[in-house]
Amino acid sequence: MGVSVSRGLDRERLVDFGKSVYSLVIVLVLWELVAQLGLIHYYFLPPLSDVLGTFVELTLSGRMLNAAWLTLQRAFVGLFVACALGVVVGVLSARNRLVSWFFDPIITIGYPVPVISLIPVFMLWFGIGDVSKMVLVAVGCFWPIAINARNATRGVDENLVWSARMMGTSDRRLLWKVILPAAAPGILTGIQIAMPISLIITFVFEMVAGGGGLGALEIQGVRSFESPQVYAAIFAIMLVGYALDRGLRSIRDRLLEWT
Amino acid sequence: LGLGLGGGGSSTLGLAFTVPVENLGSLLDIPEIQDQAGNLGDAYQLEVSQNSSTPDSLNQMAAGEVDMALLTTVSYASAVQQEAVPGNISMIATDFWDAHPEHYGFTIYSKGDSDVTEVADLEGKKLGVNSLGTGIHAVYVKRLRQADIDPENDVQFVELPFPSFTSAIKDGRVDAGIYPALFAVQARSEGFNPVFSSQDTWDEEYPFAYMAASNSSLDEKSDAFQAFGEDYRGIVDYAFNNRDEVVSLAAEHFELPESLVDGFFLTEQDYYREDVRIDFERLQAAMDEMANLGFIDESFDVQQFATNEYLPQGSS
Amino acid sequence: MAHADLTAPETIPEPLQGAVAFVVRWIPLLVLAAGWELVSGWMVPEAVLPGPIAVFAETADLVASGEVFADLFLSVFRVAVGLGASILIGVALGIGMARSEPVENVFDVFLSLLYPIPKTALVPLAILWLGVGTSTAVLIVFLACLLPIVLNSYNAASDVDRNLIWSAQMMGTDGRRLLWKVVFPATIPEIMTGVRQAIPIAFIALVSAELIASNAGIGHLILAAGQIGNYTQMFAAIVVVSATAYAAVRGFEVLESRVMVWA
Amino acid sequence: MINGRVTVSDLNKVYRSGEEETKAIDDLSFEVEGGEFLTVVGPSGCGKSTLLYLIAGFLDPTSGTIAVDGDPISGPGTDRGVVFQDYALFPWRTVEDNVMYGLEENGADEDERRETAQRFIDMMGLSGHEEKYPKELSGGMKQRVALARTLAYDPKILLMDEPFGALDQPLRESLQDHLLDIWRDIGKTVVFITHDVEEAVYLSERVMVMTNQPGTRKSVYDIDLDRTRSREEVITSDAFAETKNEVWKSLHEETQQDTRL
Amino acid sequence: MINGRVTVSDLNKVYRSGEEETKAIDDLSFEVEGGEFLTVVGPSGCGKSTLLYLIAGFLDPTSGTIAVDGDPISGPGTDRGVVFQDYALFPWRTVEDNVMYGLEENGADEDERRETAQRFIDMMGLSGHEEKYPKELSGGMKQRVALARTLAYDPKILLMDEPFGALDQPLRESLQDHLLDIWRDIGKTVVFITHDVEEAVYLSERVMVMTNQPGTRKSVYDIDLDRTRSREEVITSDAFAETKNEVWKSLHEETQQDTRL
Ligand SMILES: Nc1ncnc2c1ncn2[C@@H]1O[C@H](COP(=O)(O)OP(=O)(O)OP(=O)(O)O)[C@@H](O)[C@H]1O
Ligand SMILES: Nc1ncnc2c1ncn2[C@@H]1O[C@H](COP(=O)(O)OP(=O)(O)OP(=O)(O)O)[C@@H](O)[C@H]1O
Ligand SMILES: [Mg+2]
Ligand SMILES: [Mg+2]
Repeated sequence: MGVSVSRGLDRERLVDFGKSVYSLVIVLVLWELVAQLGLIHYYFLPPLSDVLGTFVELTLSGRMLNAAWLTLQRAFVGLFVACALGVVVGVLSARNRLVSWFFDPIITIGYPVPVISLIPVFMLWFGIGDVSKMVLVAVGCFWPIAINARNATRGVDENLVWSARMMGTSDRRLLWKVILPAAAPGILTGIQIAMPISLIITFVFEMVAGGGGLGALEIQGVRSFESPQVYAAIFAIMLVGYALDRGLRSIRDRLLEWT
Repeated sequence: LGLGLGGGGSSTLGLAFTVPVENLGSLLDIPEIQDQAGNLGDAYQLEVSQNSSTPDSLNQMAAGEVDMALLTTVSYASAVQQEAVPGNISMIATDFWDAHPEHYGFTIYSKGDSDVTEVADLEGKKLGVNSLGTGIHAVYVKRLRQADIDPENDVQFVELPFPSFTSAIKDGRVDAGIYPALFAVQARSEGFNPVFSSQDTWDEEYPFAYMAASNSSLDEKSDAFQAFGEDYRGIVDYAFNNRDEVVSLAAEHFELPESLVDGFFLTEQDYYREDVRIDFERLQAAMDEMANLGFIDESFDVQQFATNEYLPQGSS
Repeated sequence: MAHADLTAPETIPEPLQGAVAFVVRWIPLLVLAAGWELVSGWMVPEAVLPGPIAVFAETADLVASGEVFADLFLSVFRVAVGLGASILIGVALGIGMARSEPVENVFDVFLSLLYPIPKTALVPLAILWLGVGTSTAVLIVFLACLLPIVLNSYNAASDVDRNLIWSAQMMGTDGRRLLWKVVFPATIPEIMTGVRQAIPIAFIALVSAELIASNAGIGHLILAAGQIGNYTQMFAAIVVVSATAYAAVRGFEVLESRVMVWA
Repeated sequence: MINGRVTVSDLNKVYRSGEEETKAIDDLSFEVEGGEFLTVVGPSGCGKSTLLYLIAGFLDPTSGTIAVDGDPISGPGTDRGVVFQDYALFPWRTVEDNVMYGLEENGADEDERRETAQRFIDMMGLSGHEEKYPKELSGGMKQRVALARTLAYDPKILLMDEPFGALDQPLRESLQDHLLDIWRDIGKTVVFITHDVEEAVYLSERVMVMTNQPGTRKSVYDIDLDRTRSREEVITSDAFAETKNEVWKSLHEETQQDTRL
Repeated sequence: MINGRVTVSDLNKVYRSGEEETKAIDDLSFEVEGGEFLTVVGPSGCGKSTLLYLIAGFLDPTSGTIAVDGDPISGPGTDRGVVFQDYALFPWRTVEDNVMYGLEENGADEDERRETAQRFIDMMGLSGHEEKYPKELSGGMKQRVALARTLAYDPKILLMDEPFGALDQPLRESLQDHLLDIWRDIGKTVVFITHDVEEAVYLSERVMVMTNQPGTRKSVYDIDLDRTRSREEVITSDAFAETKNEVWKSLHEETQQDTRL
């Protein structure tokens, strides 16, 4: 009996899965058909099979992995620096009047600056190598992280602070024992917001200034009119984005098991 | 957001160029020069725009945003091969030639006191290039191979915009850079060393930059193109006959120092560009070489993708 | 929160307090600008980092001469169209997906695929399809803004308080009217939140598209100025686009507080 | 007009979510006379809200029927109005617009709507607050707007789910008195849910105690108090204390089995 | 050890925010004996929470003093423990870690901490839930963890701000009995705030009624009930009903002036 129940369930799950992806399947099949029949110019839309072929080819030849490694390295180092600075500045400006007085207006003004527009500036200052990309990623990711850390710290329930106080926690220990853990969800949210920004900046920088990486691979596809390479690079970017998003989520789930 | 200028009954031709002054077609962006085009305004209207790279121009052509564009060896070759523009494209005029013995050819410069003085010294160095996979990049690749240096592994290419080459060489971010005519003026005045030039690389001159149009535009607006071809020929003649005036007009219009433009335009420091008609033989040779160097998969018959029929007969 | 004290000393007469608070509030920015002015031309050559005075003079010049407006208006137009379309379509999609399973089944998978892509990676693809120019920029702005708006309206529309819907039903509202009379208004605050999140994203998308491929617009102006080495103008253009983004965010916040008197 | 007799027969309700089934209501039958004030008390989770939402027509019974004046119901209808514990006011509408909502949906014309709304706003002592939004009101005011909104479109039956549960005692008492006044004036059938025994006994003509989950009828008490007297006199009276103790004991028997502790 | 006498003398508290001043407590004096259970009732907004937080040392009085066993307080101290209405558990700590927090901060060693924590967890009937996070607990369980956490580090004085206000009646009653048992066992001074008169009378030895805002002492009632009897017997007794009515009337006089309606 148990068997039949689980089989019934599996079937149900299968049907649900089918419902949720049938539209994608239709579109993919249409893509292949339309491209194979030549209804759309090859350069605009090469058949899906060609794109996948190119993807496999680029991956096997190592170009794709190499590019992905470059991109990830730049995005990660920048994001990491932004996390360190952003969390410190954010938490301090919520807890310390002087820091808050100094940074609040700067954050208000700095946050809406489209950092992407600084790419030419950074090419000028730091050249076009890895450093300028990493620094710009750090600058771009700093704002959301700092703002979220600040707001999360400000929003810590006063009763929690009072609870700790009455049980004998000193001012200094308060930060570690209460403020940081209580603000952790907000801080992580800031990092989650910053992650796609780090990728955006890296990609655009690679497209504009070259130096390898997935962005360069993609724009090279455009420059040499190899549209399958463009699509394949986007597949890779999608996978990278997906993996990073999942990764952050699972870190969050593990770290914030209590939420 | 179609900002059709003028309009009237005549068709509008969209033209995209990349480098001011160096691309002769860019002169058409200057109103005073447009006044010299007799058919313009009657037989056709013209919309001129500037792009940051030739692939951008090709994509604009593919999307139907412009009808013709200035291209260079590799962008033309790969566009034809990949049929990047639906219905493909045809070259309708030459813009300039590279490696002509009596004219400027792409030259690689290093700093005046640098120990990089000849091709062999480039091994293991950082080389400035505007963009990989272009005809300019091909000059490097061809010469390095001749000198037994592997362009993939033995040197490091650094992509930089041309205007920042000089400062990049000066503060050592790259060891050498390849200069087009417009920027070479500055390199010379800084006292940079020429390491090698395309004349050392190619045995013979070859057409490097071209005016190309999409076949569908040529079909739809053939009368307009005919009239444009005549005007284009006329403008080139006008430029040669009134050099000084054109130099100051161009400098003013593109906001460049007049001395800079005067330092090369239509002198022996400029490319060879007297004849805008297409030389099929040399073009075929250039395309074969691009295939040889691996910039395109295989060569093709240029007769099918180039035509002189829009240019008036006779020399200029 | 008790950080008001620093900004409004009580010993000062009241009418002055506001002014003093204002000045005190902006001192940090002045400090920053002074540091910038010092560094420029002293530690770093002025050509590489023009000082704030030069940059603001150039900005004023750009604005006064009207030189920047053609590019600026084009960019603002691109943002407005892209963002506007993403609001219209995003809200419809979000509410539709939340309240109807077939609609959700069709679109969910595409949005999940779009989600992990940094939208600017689609610029080259957009160039293939649409060429270089306004349509590409608009498409990228649209795509980049779509998800925050869809997600916010989807979540809000799924979580509309059951009791609100029941309230309306007991008073005789049903069917599609329910969407219009209850689900949509109940979702407005989150839609606004989505739009507020989307505005800075829209500007990032815009500048990316214009940097990668464009022949006009403020992003192109920045790149072009950088390429010919006119760094003062480049910085001025950055100031202009940042100010525009800032004004857009602020303007929206004002609008939001007007529209949402009830929230 | 025979108004608002509610007949509940052999009612069962089972919640299904995934593989789990929760029996919320078990074979429940009772009747509320037109114009009667019935209170339902019962342990937490025994199915009181479920019962109310079934009568309102928001949920469908698993089996059994609910009839209003003899006609079985099928879905929500304007003959029954619910007052929710959390008010469920439309936050984007002002007090006046909230009160007018039901009239709007039932085709009353502008003037009529405004007039009726004003009458109920006045009745609830809310005049002067017509243009305020719900967020600007205190809990007690919100609850009165909710009551006005439901009364305004004139349902025969009022269904109230712990409407005063979120309010503090003084506010709660004053709204109880207010509700009693209105009920006496306009004569509606009221089904009132609470877990506060004092409230139940003070307000209603009959109290039904429900068993632990799955809920069904445990016992019913007729309340016989002289309601012409003031609150103070009523709640200090012996009769009140006695009935209250009886109901409390009956409820206590059920809650002793409470396992949440 | 003379344990936990709280002396409040001439206490005043004015809140300032911007230009506005709110007088919350007006010239209040009273004393709670060591080991006494005092309940404070009063209309909403009269300053009950303010009073409690002043005693806890979270807020500074505008004037007047608060002394514990004769020593004026200055800030929070481990001699006074607060149980908050919304529990204020550390959500990132398990039940056990929450209960151990105070011991940790006061330098108890690992073994001692664990043992003490376990004792209070058992006392609260929470064994088996040690490894759960607060989000996995019901309201009643959370409130018991909060109580265990505060009792564990052994403050002389328990300050409780409407600790059972968010719970439904059966749960509330069972926690009240639980609290009474513990209080009898371990003998602490308790200051308990509520707005429920029945709760006040049932729990405490003395009830202090406060006036409307700005709050001060209105009246104090000694409660004389035989607490050896069961809840049922206590609350159905005449003495209980009588005291309750007295307190209720006193409070009612204040809330009649309630203007929130
Ligand atoms: N949507 C639902 N899905 C599954 N089970 C439900 C659902 N709603 C309620 N239940 C369950 O049905 C039972 C009755 O719930 P109901 O809300 O009617 O109780 P109640 O008497 O109103 O409780 P309370 O006094 O706490 O408001 C409970 O066991 C509850 O957990
Ligand atoms: N931080 C504050 N700033 C300004 N006024 C405050 C502040 N906290 C409380 N008040 C005001 O002080 C008065 C007393 O508040 P308090 O919270 O002590 O009342 P309470 O008796 O606990 O009320 P309740 O029964 O609603 O919990 C109220 O008028 C309140 O509005
Ligand atoms: Mg309920
Ligand atoms: Mg309080």
